[in-house]
This record gives sequence, structure tokens and C-alpha cells, in this order.
Amino acid sequence: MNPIGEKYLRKKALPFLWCPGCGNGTILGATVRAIESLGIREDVALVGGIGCSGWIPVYIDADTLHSLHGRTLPFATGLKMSNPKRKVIVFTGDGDCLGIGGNHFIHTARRNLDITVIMVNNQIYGMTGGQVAPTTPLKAKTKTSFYGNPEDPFDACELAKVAGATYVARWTAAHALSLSRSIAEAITHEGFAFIEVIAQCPTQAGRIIYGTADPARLLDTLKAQTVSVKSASKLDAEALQGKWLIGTLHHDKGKTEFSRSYFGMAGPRGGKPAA
Amino acid sequence: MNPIGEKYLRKKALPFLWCPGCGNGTILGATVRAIESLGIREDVALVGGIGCSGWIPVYIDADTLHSLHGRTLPFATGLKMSNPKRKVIVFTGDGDCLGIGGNHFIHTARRNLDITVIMVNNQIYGMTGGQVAPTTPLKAKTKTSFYGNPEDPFDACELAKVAGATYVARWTAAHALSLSRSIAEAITHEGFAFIEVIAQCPTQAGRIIYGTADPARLLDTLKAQTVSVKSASKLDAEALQGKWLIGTLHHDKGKTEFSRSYFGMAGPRGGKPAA
Amino acid sequence: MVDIIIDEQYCKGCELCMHYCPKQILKKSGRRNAKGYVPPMVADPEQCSNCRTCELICPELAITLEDKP
Amino acid sequence: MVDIIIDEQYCKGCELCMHYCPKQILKKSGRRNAKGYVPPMVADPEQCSNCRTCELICPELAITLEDKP
Amino acid sequence: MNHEKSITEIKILQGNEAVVEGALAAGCRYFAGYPITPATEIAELMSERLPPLGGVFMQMEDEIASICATIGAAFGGALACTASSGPGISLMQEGIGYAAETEAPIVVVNVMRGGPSTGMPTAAGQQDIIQARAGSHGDYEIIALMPSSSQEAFELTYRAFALAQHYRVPVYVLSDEIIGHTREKVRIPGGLRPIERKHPRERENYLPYKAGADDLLDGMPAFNEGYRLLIDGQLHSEDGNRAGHLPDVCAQLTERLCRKITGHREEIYDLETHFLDDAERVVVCFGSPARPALRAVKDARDRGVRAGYMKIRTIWPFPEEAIAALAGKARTLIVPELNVGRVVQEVRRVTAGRTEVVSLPKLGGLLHTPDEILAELMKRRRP
Amino acid sequence: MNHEKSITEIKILQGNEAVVEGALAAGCRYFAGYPITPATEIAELMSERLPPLGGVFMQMEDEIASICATIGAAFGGALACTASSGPGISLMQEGIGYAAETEAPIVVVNVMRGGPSTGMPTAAGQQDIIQARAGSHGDYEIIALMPSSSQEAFELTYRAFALAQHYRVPVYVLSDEIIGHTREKVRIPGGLRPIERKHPRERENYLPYKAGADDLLDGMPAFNEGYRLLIDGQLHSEDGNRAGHLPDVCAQLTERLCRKITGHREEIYDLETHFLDDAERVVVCFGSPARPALRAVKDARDRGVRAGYMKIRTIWPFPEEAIAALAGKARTLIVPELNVGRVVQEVRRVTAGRTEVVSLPKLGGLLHTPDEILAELMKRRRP
Amino acid sequence: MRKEIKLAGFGGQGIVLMGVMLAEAAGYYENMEIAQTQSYGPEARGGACRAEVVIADEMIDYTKTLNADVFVAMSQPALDRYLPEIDPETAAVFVDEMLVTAVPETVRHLYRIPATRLAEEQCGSRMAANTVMLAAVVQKTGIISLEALGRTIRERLAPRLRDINLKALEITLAYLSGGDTHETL
Amino acid sequence: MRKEIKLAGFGGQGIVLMGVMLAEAAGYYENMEIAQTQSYGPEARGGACRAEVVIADEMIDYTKTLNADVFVAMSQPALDRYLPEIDPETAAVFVDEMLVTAVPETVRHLYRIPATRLAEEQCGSRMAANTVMLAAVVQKTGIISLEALGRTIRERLAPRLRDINLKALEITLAYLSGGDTHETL
Ligand SMILES: Cc1ncc(C[n+]2csc(CCOP(=O)(O)OP(=O)(O)O)c2C)c(N)n1
Ligand SMILES: Cc1ncc(C[n+]2csc(CCOP(=O)(O)OP(=O)(O)O)c2C)c(N)n1
Ligand code: SF4
Ligand code: SF4
Ligand code: SF4
Ligand code: SF4
Ligand code: SF4
Ligand code: SF4
Ligand SMILES: [Mg+2]
Ligand SMILES: [Mg+2]
Repeated sequence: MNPIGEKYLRKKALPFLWCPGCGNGTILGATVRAIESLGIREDVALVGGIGCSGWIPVYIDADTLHSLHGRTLPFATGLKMSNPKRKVIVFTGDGDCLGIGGNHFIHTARRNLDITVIMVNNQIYGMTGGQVAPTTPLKAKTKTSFYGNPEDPFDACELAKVAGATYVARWTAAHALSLSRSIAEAITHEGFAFIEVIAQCPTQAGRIIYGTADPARLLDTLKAQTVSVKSASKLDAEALQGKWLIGTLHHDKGKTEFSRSYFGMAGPRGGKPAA
Repeated sequence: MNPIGEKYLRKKALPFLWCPGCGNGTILGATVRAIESLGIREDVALVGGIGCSGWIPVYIDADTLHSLHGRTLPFATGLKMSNPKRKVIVFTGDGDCLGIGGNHFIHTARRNLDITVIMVNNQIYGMTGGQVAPTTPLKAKTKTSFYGNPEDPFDACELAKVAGATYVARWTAAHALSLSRSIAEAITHEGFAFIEVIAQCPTQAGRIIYGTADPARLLDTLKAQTVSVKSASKLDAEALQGKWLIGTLHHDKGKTEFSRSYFGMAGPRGGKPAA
Repeated sequence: MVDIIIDEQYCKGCELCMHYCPKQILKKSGRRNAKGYVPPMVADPEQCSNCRTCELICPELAITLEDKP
Repeated sequence: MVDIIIDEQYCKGCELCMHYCPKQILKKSGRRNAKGYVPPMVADPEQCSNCRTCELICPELAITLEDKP
Repeated sequence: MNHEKSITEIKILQGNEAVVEGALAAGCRYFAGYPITPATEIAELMSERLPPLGGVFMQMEDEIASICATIGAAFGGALACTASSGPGISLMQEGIGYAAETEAPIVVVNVMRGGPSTGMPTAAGQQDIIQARAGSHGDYEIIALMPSSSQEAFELTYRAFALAQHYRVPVYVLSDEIIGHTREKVRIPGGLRPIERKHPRERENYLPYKAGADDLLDGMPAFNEGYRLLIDGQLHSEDGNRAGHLPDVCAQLTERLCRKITGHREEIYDLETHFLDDAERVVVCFGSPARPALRAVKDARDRGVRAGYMKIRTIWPFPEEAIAALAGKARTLIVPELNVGRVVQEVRRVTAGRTEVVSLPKLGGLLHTPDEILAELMKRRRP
Repeated sequence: MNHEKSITEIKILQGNEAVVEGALAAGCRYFAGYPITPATEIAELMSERLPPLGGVFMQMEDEIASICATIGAAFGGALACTASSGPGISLMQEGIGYAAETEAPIVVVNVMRGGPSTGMPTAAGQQDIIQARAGSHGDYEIIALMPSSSQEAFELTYRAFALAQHYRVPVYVLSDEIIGHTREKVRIPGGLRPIERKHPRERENYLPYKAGADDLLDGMPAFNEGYRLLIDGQLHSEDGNRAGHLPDVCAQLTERLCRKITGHREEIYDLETHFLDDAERVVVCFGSPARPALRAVKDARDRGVRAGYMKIRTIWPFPEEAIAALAGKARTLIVPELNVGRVVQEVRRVTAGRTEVVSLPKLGGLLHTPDEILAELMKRRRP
Repeated sequence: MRKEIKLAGFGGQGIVLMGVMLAEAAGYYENMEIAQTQSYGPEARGGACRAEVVIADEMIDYTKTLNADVFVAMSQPALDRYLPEIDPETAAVFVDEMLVTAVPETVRHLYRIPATRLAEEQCGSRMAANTVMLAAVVQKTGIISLEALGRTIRERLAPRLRDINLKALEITLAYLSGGDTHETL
Repeated sequence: MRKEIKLAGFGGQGIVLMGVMLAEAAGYYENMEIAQTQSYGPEARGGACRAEVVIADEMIDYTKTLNADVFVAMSQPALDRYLPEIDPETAAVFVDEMLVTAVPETVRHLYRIPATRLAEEQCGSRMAANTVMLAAVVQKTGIISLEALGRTIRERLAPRLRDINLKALEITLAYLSGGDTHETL
């Protein structure tokens, strides 16, 4: 086991329940490296959704709340507002965050609450066995889109931005180092920070949507659908059609963060949260 | 009673429960005039949310479902998909649609389901007596933002557009004629059509946020915050800051509508809904 | 020329019609209806431009413009 | 120079490390661990550029790069 | 079931698959759902089976949307259904209350797993039985059926649609992980006809919420059939207009919503009994434990115990009279259930101290073995 | 209540306002809610009162977010609370199950209105009592308190926080529209101290879910106090790690979650009784109807009837022993309630046929008049 | 001693505030037990609005009115709707002279108070009609003391309401002392 | 007659499919009553996976195994985990020769089948190991007929699986007829 794992994992919970080659483990690694780089292990409050991705924080030996499907953000809100000094990091799936949890997502973004949301987009409901998600490509066949998905997917980053998020970035699981740095940046950013990680789910999305259960081939396929923000500026709309932009997509340092405005506005004794 | 009222209202349900000068009655009028102009009274299925605005369809003598708070769109989805020929029109408040109902809103828009959504934005929770809504201006005092609202409001039209709506328009209750025409256009549009109506709520928003319970003064104040799409093109960003754009904001006729793609994709006997 | 008919039974005296009439020909009647509201009265019907603003904005559908023969 | 240590106990044989090693020096070992997975072996450690790709991408945190003294 | 008893086909089906086949046989043409273990296979199979029939399968954004879309489709004219498990069913409670109040005929399948909360996501429980009756706010009654085999999953789902239409009420099928995931033979009965919705007798002056002397409504027209319906979750008058401010109207409607189910309970009951004639010790059971219970009763008979068996297929409305009648005859009632002992309380209530009632709870996602039930049957054997 | 009985202040408060004052006195510093009639005033007053105390009031996007944020704040270290009514409470059921499973100490105020569904939004009911115990899926137990005056709304809300911390359980305050909207005098007791959260005795090797012999956990540390907690809605081992695949661990936890409440019920009970010594006909009541009931009992006494009075302030866990004991003494128990007759079923169950139990339901949002209860007390007067 | 007061009118007339003021006056300044309730919600919007106060010198068991001693109707529909709940023989019935025109003859103790007119004409705002009426009720029935009502207005109303309401109290007393109350017995 | 079969291994080894094929063969082609269950979900991912089949000639009351007649272990952890539930005296225990190395001596009827090896070497895919094992079980125990198993593969498997599984059946029979089954008694 890598020393960062030795240091940060709950040994009793191992091994990870993830399938071989699943992107969640890589994302876990990127996260603990970010936490380590910032030296904030005792300040973090980790919240996981229900789904394969929601298990990431369960393996990290810190204060962890494994919540309900779709409800990470309200739980995170309670944790953050009961002590605005803590660093709240949320791990959620595309189904958890954008499917059942979509309303909390847009509202927490609107409030610009200072939490970091890492959304693992595997384009499918992984844990329940491969059903269509709000991120599944149009026409893709899944276990519940037998004749092809009749729905267009969301662009989660666009949605986050319009809703009010002030830090928005997208990576794939193949960008482990950039991802780790981005997570650190997001944690440091004061406001609602959203990171979408395109991740390979070889067992479900791989087998069902992409016709391959090979993690590396799948991840290569996903990577091939991305364009970095930098190179995007040189491409025309047609070349960008159907591509994911990768990198930091939005970073607004000017908007006041929610807990700050809250404790600022809060009347006579405002500004001071209860001990 | 105006003849359109004589013809279209459920007499037993009168008088309207709305306060004097409330915008909902005007919107009701605009709607029945649109229905009359299209001659589709027997084809409409009306769905209302819970809130003052949700009562609009209850007074209209057609097939009406007065649903649950925030859930108009799923009910509408069931109605539409069980018979795609019917014209489903949804009446919802800013709280109903964007507050508790936000997730259904973005998902139904994403699907581009052919329904018409009329969202009455009075910037407040009217029916429950004046609590903060996701549309309440920043810093505004309401019954539940005693020290001022610490949250930025949503731009509902932007949200609808990013989520996938293919017809998006905004009016105020003072634009009764344009509104009525826009409703007819939205009903005719094949896809998810969203109309936001900025409406005066003299009793709650007026008294609490704007300091006036006079319907006309309030409506004038609201109108003064709008800019028509046409004149907007001539204004710079600063002049547009904090203004509502009025008019048809988005009209995409190219995207396939959900029930069409559904019944198109649906395998061997696809294309034909059950009798 | 049109008749401007106000159904006082439904009027809630909100004054929207009065405020938005471009000709300012709708005025407070001073009368109270059964519910205690003061409906408008038509001060100078000849002036009416038949713009229908009052009819369209009345939240109680209490106003009817009827073409006079 | 680094040591590339693979903790076979945790490895699930996903081959991501092998695929993404720019030097292609991680290969299938052919051995099976207790769970039946085939962990990688380091074919030519001298070639390693210490880029840490394998360490960062391994979903099981099973790879450690250790600087050799 | 209104069909001839001949068997047309034998299929090996998981309980979850049998639910789908039963629903389709009944004429279900609308399903809105959201994946959840251990109910997901129902949605998956629906997504394959419905479209070729011209029906609609929709995976919604959550379970709230699922139940509401299901109700919307029911008023839209379709026989409609949703399925979920614990967490999803809890989210549906507001919608289920709406269906009860508006008398929407829908079927809700709960493939029960162990709770509370995320609980035991892949193991069985029968911990949602009281929730099925009282999980939403306000006074209302529903019907709930509990299959104990794939065969019953098929038959009871079919019947659920018939009951929903007849009583204008949400009907639960309370399956569980064991039933849902066990493959067994299902003998598909011949001559099964789709359930038809009754149209109102009256068209002129039709009042959508005017009940007959039997407390039931006069058929059910769909939207856009010319009736200009008004459906409201607020308590309402017979014409559908809100009546939340009229105490008498509200009181009467609330009472009728309950009475239309409890008052017809003897028509709704469906019990399977064995060896009751001379039984001294009766196992009262439902759902999964009914299988080992039957084995145990037979074994006990083999060992000379006058054991009896009552399987309740219709847990709500509760078969009060039938169980009260048992109390007059048997000395002991044994109630095995996959929870801390919930239905046993109902048995205690209706037997009012007139008989010994033994609770045989089983937790942890496990099913009673026949021997565990047998031990109970033997243990207190009359000396 | 752990305070001296001296009164420091008299205030005229609506029940809803008294709930807020009781909560703040207990040390509540986090409230997440969503407006709903007739509970909205609680949120409104919290939005004014909390910020100056350094506390947090948040209007969330819905009731699901409200309950989840409340639980999050509880684990974050705050005494936290939410309030709603029927439809909102139904939406909270999944969250309430999560709180029960994770042993989150939260207070949920349900200002009950008439149901089902939108029901009677501005009128009172007591139709959510069973839901309070069984509205979420899975086996669990909660505590529920029912005030019958503004004074009790204050006192029971204060106690709700104490019970929630002590038993690590969600505690309901089941108020109703009548209590919520009636202004009455509240005598604020002196020396009321905020409830303090107990810290664990053990710090090294602390196991967050290791219970003592009394089935209760060892205090409650908050997040970021160095304990590295793991909180999970899946059934778990003592260290918090998921155990959904371990039948024994799951069975034991499920049993303990129930037993930690039912097993302590005699400590939790809070009954107010009058004239029981020689009572032949006892009114067993709770919440709003307890007021006209007391009047009726006094009037009956005046007319020579040996009437008695038992007011249950703690409806869950149900005071089984106390009521069973009544059955041994009184000939008739009369149960007035604002529903079709739900708690009366529990009374029947625990009295097991040993006494006559009369249901006195009242629907339509109205409260029993004293005369209606008196009539029942007189009607069956012993000849 | 137990006194029951029922107040009714349109939403927006300040009916509930009348009830609250009465309750607070009795509770805070006369050491009485009180219970005050009201209808509200959609029903209170444009439609009928109702408040009730029970005042007693001992614990109040039943908090709603059973048999009102005083009934105030600020609108005709309010009178029509609630009169059936009142005993016309015993209750003191106060009506707004302008807004309530038809009172059945069965009412034995009727007071016609020009509350809206006085408020409009002499306080410059219809909004004060409720205090005019309340002052009249207190003065005519002695259900609480005028002093307690005055203290309530001074000490418990929001500053922006205080002055106009004190004015209303004053002009009412002046009007009533003028002797021209229309009282039917 | 009631026969109970328990099958266990890693997730991904096709354990459940073995159970289903066995159940369908018995149910559809041998006119038996059957009940087939499995573990699944997160537990079935990488971890232990288990399927059970009960075959009987009359209605099956209890659908789970109580005392397995046949136990198949396709991995060492599977053997270790489920062996305690089996009677080692009576059960026929089949293990994958390559993946299960340590079998306690208490097991009386042990069959070591090189299922994974045969599948890899002769069918070109580990995925066929389950059918190899199933064929061996059927051949050695006669719990159903080989013909029924063949029909099941031909008539009920998806076309893309059919050929490789027929191949697996074939090579297994060839292997077993070669006589080099490692059978310990
Ligand atoms: C209320 C509720 N509904 C449904 C489920 C079942 N469920 C568990 S995980 C999951 C989907 C997870 O998908 P996603 O969020 O994309 O995560 P992934 O497994 O793909 O990482 C679902 C639907 C649940 N646990 N709770
Ligand atoms: C689940 C649920 N939560 C809360 C309520 C209470 N409620 C009724 S209307 C309403 C707000 C309505 O606001 P909006 O949608 O903006 O409509 P408006 O009245 O302003 O037109 C609320 C919160 C409810 N009926 N159901
Ligand atoms: S199902 Fe997909 S997302 Fe879940 S663990 Fe397996 S590979 Fe990862
Ligand atoms: S409260 Fe506002 S929105 Fe509601 S009826 Fe009154 S004015 Fe209209
Ligand atoms: S039609 Fe136009 S001009 Fe005539 S009264 Fe109405 S608003 Fe005035
Ligand atoms: S707009 Fe209508 S309701 Fe308002 S004052 Fe004019 S007529 Fe009356
Ligand atoms: S990436 Fe890790 S788990 Fe995958 S093969 Fe390499 S060492 Fe093994
Ligand atoms: S550090 Fe880089 S070069 Fe070295 S083995 Fe790992 S991936 Fe290959
Ligand atoms: Mg996913
Ligand atoms: Mg609004």
C-alpha cells in the first residue's frame, strides 16, 4: 500500500468495494494527496452520497458522513453552517448529484456556500447495475434504456455555472495529478467549488455503453472525447461539438460566500457563529 | 364578468381567492384567451402547483389537476406521456417551480418534453405569507429573511435554457396581450416551453419587499426593472445589470421533442402510443 | 364606439384598470360593493380608444368592452 | 533512481498502470494473488523516468515509488 | 382473478420479473421509476417490455417524480405502476397520500429490503408493512398484497391492478428481496384479460367525487374525455372543488376514504389456510416466511402436533374477522415476520387477549428456517 | 425539566412561538426549514431570533434539504431542529429514518393539520401520530411528545432537546394547528439551562456506535473534534463501518435501535392524571382534545360520575404499563382524538379486552367540545 | 369568570390584531388567563376573517368560544356567517355601522359603531377602524379596563402603529361620550 | 426428492449464470420444481458471490439451501467462507483446481476440476469456466441430465454465448472421459 494510503485509509474497511480498474480509487488518491498537501486532515468534513462514488470518503480516515442518495449537499450545508471553519468536501455521483440530487445542487451553488463538490461522472448508475443517468449519452443503450436513451445529457459544469458556482473545473480520472491540484485549489477557494471528474466504470458504462470492460481502453475512449480549455480556444464550434472541456472552466473570486454573507447580515451579534 | 370568463370559469369556485390587484387573475385571463384563440379547450390538460399561482387552473373549467407543491412537472409528464396528443399547460409559482420543484424543472427541460410551463414569479412565497423565495432579491427582507436575504436569486430563464428548454420567454403581468400571444406560441411550440411572468403580489412582496401594497405602483416598479430583448441589444452590460429581459428569449425549433424521440425509439412497435 | 361594462360583483377595487387606462377615463366610483370594495366608474366613455388594456389587465375578469352597434 | 513497489495484496490487476506507463516497463506478472488477480511486474526498472503516473493512477493505491538512496 | 384457470405457459421467473408479467397481463402501460436495489429489475424489464406494447417506461429523476408521474398517467388514462424499495418508498409518501386523497388507481411495488435507512441494501425485510398503511400524513387507507412466491408475485400484481381500479385506491404489492430475486416456475393462467377501467354511468352532471351507497365512485373517466375533471389534493366536494374550509365535507370525505377500504375488507381478503379445522397452534404468516412456515406446519403435523396454517395475502385491510375467529378456536397463534414484530401487534389487538399470541421475529436479512418455526410449534406443545 | 420551578417571566405566546422559545432555551442554535401552513411561524420567528444568538436559520429549498441539513448540523455539533406539517413531514421520512439509524439527536416539530394530502391546510388534525412512529421504512423507534397548550409547547420542546441528546434519537414534537395558533400565557421557568451534549468518556479507541448495557451510546463528539467519525445510514458495526452483509451485526443494531427507546419507556413517560383513584370512566387523551377533556371530566365529577383523566404527553414510546394498569381499575376508557381513531387501537391492544374502550374521533378540523366528551362520560354511566 | 369574545370581518381589517390586543391587555395588564385564536390562510384573504378571545380568572380548559358574550362584526358577510353561532338573546353584538346594514331583529343587544367612518374621517385611515371598534367594545362592555387597552397600545404595538391607534382610542371615547351611539335593546 | 446445490466464487465468474442454467435445465426440460437464488450487489463485486439452486419433484416450501448436496467453490475465499455451512461428510464438493488450493481434509467427496484452465486453454476464455464446472457437476452427480444442460445452452443462452458454452460442454466431457479427474474420497 502506498504510504499515503497507509496514512489516510481506514484499514478495516479495505479492500475497496470497487471493481478492478474503476476510476473511484484514483480519485480517492487524488483527494487524499490534496488534503495532505494542504495539511488539513483534522479540519475536513467528508460527505459521501449513495453510489459507488459515494464510497470514496468512507475509506478515508477522517470525519466522514455517508449520507443518503442525492442528499449530500444539504448534509454538507448543515455541517458547514454549524461550524464555518471546517472544510467540507462532498463526493457524489452523476446520478446522485444531477439525478435525484439536482435541486440541492443548483441551490447550494446559488448560495455559493463554501464547500467542494467532487462529482464522479461515469455516465451511468454504477452501483445499481447500469441504468440510464442524466449524463448518459443520447441514444446509448443501458439497462433501462433498452431501445436507446431518448434524453439529452446535462452539461454539469454549465449548470453549476449558471446556478451560481464560483469555481468550476472538469478532469478525467486519467488526469490524476491535475485533478489533485484542482481539488486543493477548490478547497482553498472560498465559495461553491464544483469539480466534475469523467471516470471509467468498466463494469457498467464500459460494458453496456462502450462495449469494453477494459479499464484502460475505456479511459482512453473517454479522454479522446475531451479538449483542454486552452486548445479549445483554437477550435471552432464544430470541432468542439460533443466534446468535454477539460481544465478550470470558471473561477470567480469576487462573489461573496454564503456563510460570510450570512454571518455578516445576521443582525446585532452577527459575524460570530455560536461556539 | 367578461364573456371569456363566463365561458371558461368554474362558477362554483368563484370568487378567486386572490387578493385585490394580484397578478394571477390577469395571467389567468391571458391563458384562457390563448386557449380560446387556439380552439383547444377540450385538448388541454391543466396542472397547477401549490401556491397562489397554482390556483389559476383550478378556476378554469377544463381538465385540471391541482397537484402537490413543487411536483407539477412529474404529474404533467404522466399526463403528457399517457396521451401525447393532449396539450399540457402547467401553472407554477417561483417557489413551486424553482424552490422545491427545481429538480423536476431542469429534468423536464432537459428532456424537452412538449409541455407549456407558466411560472408566476412574484419573488416570494405568497400563499404561505411572505417568506423568502429563490427569486427574492439579495438583501431583501421577508418574513424568513429578517436581516436581509443572504442569497442571490436564480435567473429562471437562463436556468431553463441551459437545462434544455427550447422555448423561453419572459413577461410581466402588465404585458397582458403579449403574454397571451406568447402562451399561444408556447402551446404551439413542440418542446419544453417556459414562460416566466413577473407578477405583482401586493399583499406579500409588495408590502414586505417593496414597501407598497398598491398593485399598480408595485407593477410599475417591477416593469421599471425590465428591458425588452430588442432594446437590450443597444444597451451595455452595466445598463442591463439587475434587469429582467422581456420577450422571447430563446426559441429552438430544431431539437427533437421527448415524446417524439420516445415513441420513435421504442423498438418494434414504436411510434404508436397505446390507445 | 364601445360600451365599457364593469361587473361590480366581482370587482375587488384594485385600481389596476384605472391606473393603466391610457385615457385615464376610469375613476373610483366611490360606491362600495357587497364585499366592501370600490369599483371603478367610466368617467368619459367617449374618450375610450378601445385599447382593451383595462379588459386584459383586470385580474377579476370584471371588465367587458362591448362594441356598440 | 526509484524503487517501484507493488503491493500485490491490494492489486486488482486492472492494468491501468501498465497501460499508462509512458515507458511501458510495467508488464503482467502472470502470478495470481489470493483473489485471483494478476498484478504487474516491473520489467525494466532502470528505464523508469519516475513520472509517478503509475502511482497516481493506481485505483488501489497499490503502487509506491520509493527513492533509492 | 377473472380468468379461466387453465395454464397457457410456464415460465421461470424471478419475483421481480413475475411482477412485470403480472402488470403487463393486467394491462399496465405506464411505468415511471428510479433504480434501487432490490427492485431495479422491475424497471429494467419494463424498459424492455413496455415500448413494443406501445406503453411508456420512464426513468424519472427520482422517486418523487416517479410516483407523481404514475399518478399523472393514471388520470391521463393509463393503468400505471411504479416500483421501489425502502428509501424510495419513503420518498414517495407524500405522493401516495395524494393518490389516496384523489382516489388515483395506481400500483406501487415495494420490494422490501432491510432497514432502517440504507439498512441492508441487498437483504430482505418485512419492515415496511406499517409504513404502507400509515407512512403518509393524514387519515387514509390503502390495500396491500404480499406475495410469497413468484407465482403469487404474478397473480397478486395482476389483482393489484384490478383492486386499484375497482376501489380507486393506491395498491401496494409488498414483495421483498427474497421473493424478488428467487427464480421459480410461474404458471401463467389462461384467458387473463386486461383490467378495464369502468366509465361513469352518468355523463351529464357527472360529479367526479360523488360516491354510491357502497362508498365507491362512479367509474373513472380520463382527462380529455369531455368531463372537465377537477382533481385536487385538498379535501373537496363531490364536484372536486376544494372544501378545506368546510368541516362537514372534509369529515365525510375523510371517513369515506377509510371506509371504502375497511368497509369492504371481507371482499378484499385473500387467505390461504391449511389444517385449520382442528388446529390448536396456528402459524399466521405472510410473504417470504409463509414458505418455511408451511413446511414447518406439515412437519409438525407429521409429529402429531395439531398445527394450522393461515397465509395472509392481503395484509391491508387487515383480515380482522378471520383472525379474531381463529382466536376462538386455536390456543396459540405464532406470527413469524422479518421485522422486530409489527404485524403481531395487530394480531394481538384483534384477538383481544383471547388467545396466546407468539411473536417470531427474524432480523438481519435472513429468512426463518422451517426448523425455527417448527421449534416454536413443538416447544409449547400441549402436555 | 432540570430547572428550578420559579417563574422568571410570563409571555403571551402562540404555540408556535412557544416552540421557538423552548428550543432556544434548550440551546437550539440551528434551524433549517421550509414554509408550510400551519408551522411557518416557527421558521419566521427562528429567522429573527437565531442570528443575534450566533445561531443559524436557513430556509432550504425543500423539506428534504431541511431535515438533512438539520442532521448535518447535529453531527456538526449544534443542537438542531426543523419544523413542518403533513406534506413536509411526509417528505422528511427518508431523512428521519436516517436520523434514527445514525442516532442523530434532532428535534422535528410537526404542527399537524388535516390530511390526507393537501387536506385541510388551515385546520387541525392528529392524523400523523402513527406516521411519526412508522413513516419511514425499516424498524426503528422514535420519541414523540404532544403538547396541549402553549405552556406545554414550550416545556415539551425544551424536553425534546434533552431527550434527543440523551437517547441519541430524533424526537418529534407533535403539535397541531390549534396549539400552534392559540395565544396563551406561558410561564417561563427560572434557571433553565441549555442542554449540554455529553462528550464520550473514552477518547482513545473510541467506538462511535458501541453501546453500554443500557443500550445507549457513549456521548456524542462532533465532527472535527479529533475522533475521525464514520457515520453511515447503512447498518454498521460499532466502529461505524458498514455491515449490511453481516446478519448478526445488523440484527443486533436493529434491535438495539428499538430497545433503546421502548426499553426505557418508563423513564420517558410523562403523564398528567387527575381523579384516577376511584375513577370508573377515564378519558385517555393527548394534545388539543386534552383541554376540553379536562373540562368534561370536571363537569362529570360535578354531576356525580366517577370520571378520571389521563393526559399522555409522551405518545411514543406508548405508555403501555400505565394504560394497562388503568384497564385493571376503570371500566371504560374514552379516547378522544382528531382522527378516525388511531391511538385508540393502541389502547385496545394494551388493554387486551380487559376493559371497554370507546373511540371518540373528531374530523373536519374541529376540536371536541367539552359537552361532546361529557356526553360520552354520562351516556354509559353505570346504572 | 369566563368571557368569550368573537370578532369577525374581512381579511385586511385588522380583526386578528383586535383579538391580540384584547388578549394582551387582559393577560398582561389585568392578570387574567387568556386564549386567543383566529382563522387565517386562504380563507382570510378577501373572505371572512375571524378571531376569538377567551378571558377567564382561572386556567382555561377550552380555548375556543362556546357561547360568545360579545360578538363584533365588521362586515355584512361576517355577520351573516357567524350570527348563527351566537345566542342573539344574550350576546352583545357590535357592528360597523357603514359595512353592516342588515341585522336580524332577533339580536337583542346591538351596538352600531361607525368605526370605519370615524377611522377614515378622523384618523385619516380605514386601518384604524379596528381600534375604534375595540375601544367601543371595551367602553360599552367593560370586559377589560380602558386603561389596560391604552397600555397595550402604548407598550405593545410597533411604534409606527402606536400614534394612530392612540388617536383612534381618543376619538372613540369622545364620540361615545357624545352620546350618539345607536344602541338597540 | 429435493436436491440442493450451492455455487460460490468471485463476482464476474458467472456464478449466478451457473445457477440459472441449472435451474432452467431442471425446470424447463426435466419437469422439476426449482428455486434459484443468489447474493449480489456490492457484495458481489470483487468479493464473494454465491448462487443456490433447489430442485425438487414437488412444490418447494423452503427456497434456500438448508443442507447442500452439492457445493461448488470457484475460489479459495468462497470455499473458506461457505464450507462451514456445508456438511463435509455428505456434500459433493467441486473446486476449481487452480483457484482453490487448500481444502480441509474433512471434505469426504471432493472433485478438483481444472475449470479455469480448461476454459482458458481450450475455449480461449476464462469466461467459460463456469460452464466447464457445471458440465462436470452434472456429469459427476447426475443431478440433471446432460441433455437438459445441452438444451439449456442451445435454447436459452444469448446467441453470442451459445457457441463458446457448447464448446465448454464438449471439452469438459472429453476431459472427464479421459479419466483424469482428481477425485478424492
Ligand atoms: C432514495 C434512493 N433511491 C435510490 C437508491 C438506489 N441507488 C443507490 S446508488 C444509485 C445510483 C448511483 O449512481 P451514481 O450516483 O451515478 O453513482 P455511481 O454508482 O455511478 O458512482 C441508486 C439509484 C437509493 N439508495 N436511495
Ligand atoms: C411539501 C409542501 N411544502 C410546503 C407547502 C406549503 N406551501 C404552500 S404554497 C407555498 C409557497 C408558494 O410559493 P410560490 O410557489 O412562489 O407560489 P405563490 O403563492 O407565491 O404564487 C408553500 C411553501 C406545501 N403545501 N407542501
Ligand atoms: S460499477 Fe462502475 S463505478 Fe461502480 S465500482 Fe464498478 S466500475 Fe466502479
Ligand atoms: S398573497 Fe400575493 S400572490 Fe397570493 S393572492 Fe395575495 S397578492 Fe396574489
Ligand atoms: S379600453 Fe383602453 S381607453 Fe378604453 S377604458 Fe379601457 S383602458 Fe381606457
Ligand atoms: S381592474 Fe378589475 S378588479 Fe381592479 S378595480 Fe378595475 S374592475 Fe375592479
Ligand atoms: S493499477 Fe494498481 S490495481 Fe491496477 S494493475 Fe496496476 S497495481 Fe494493480
Ligand atoms: S513512474 Fe512512470 S515510468 Fe516509472 S513505472 Fe511508473 S509510470 Fe512507468
Ligand atoms: Mg454514476
Ligand atoms: Mg411566489
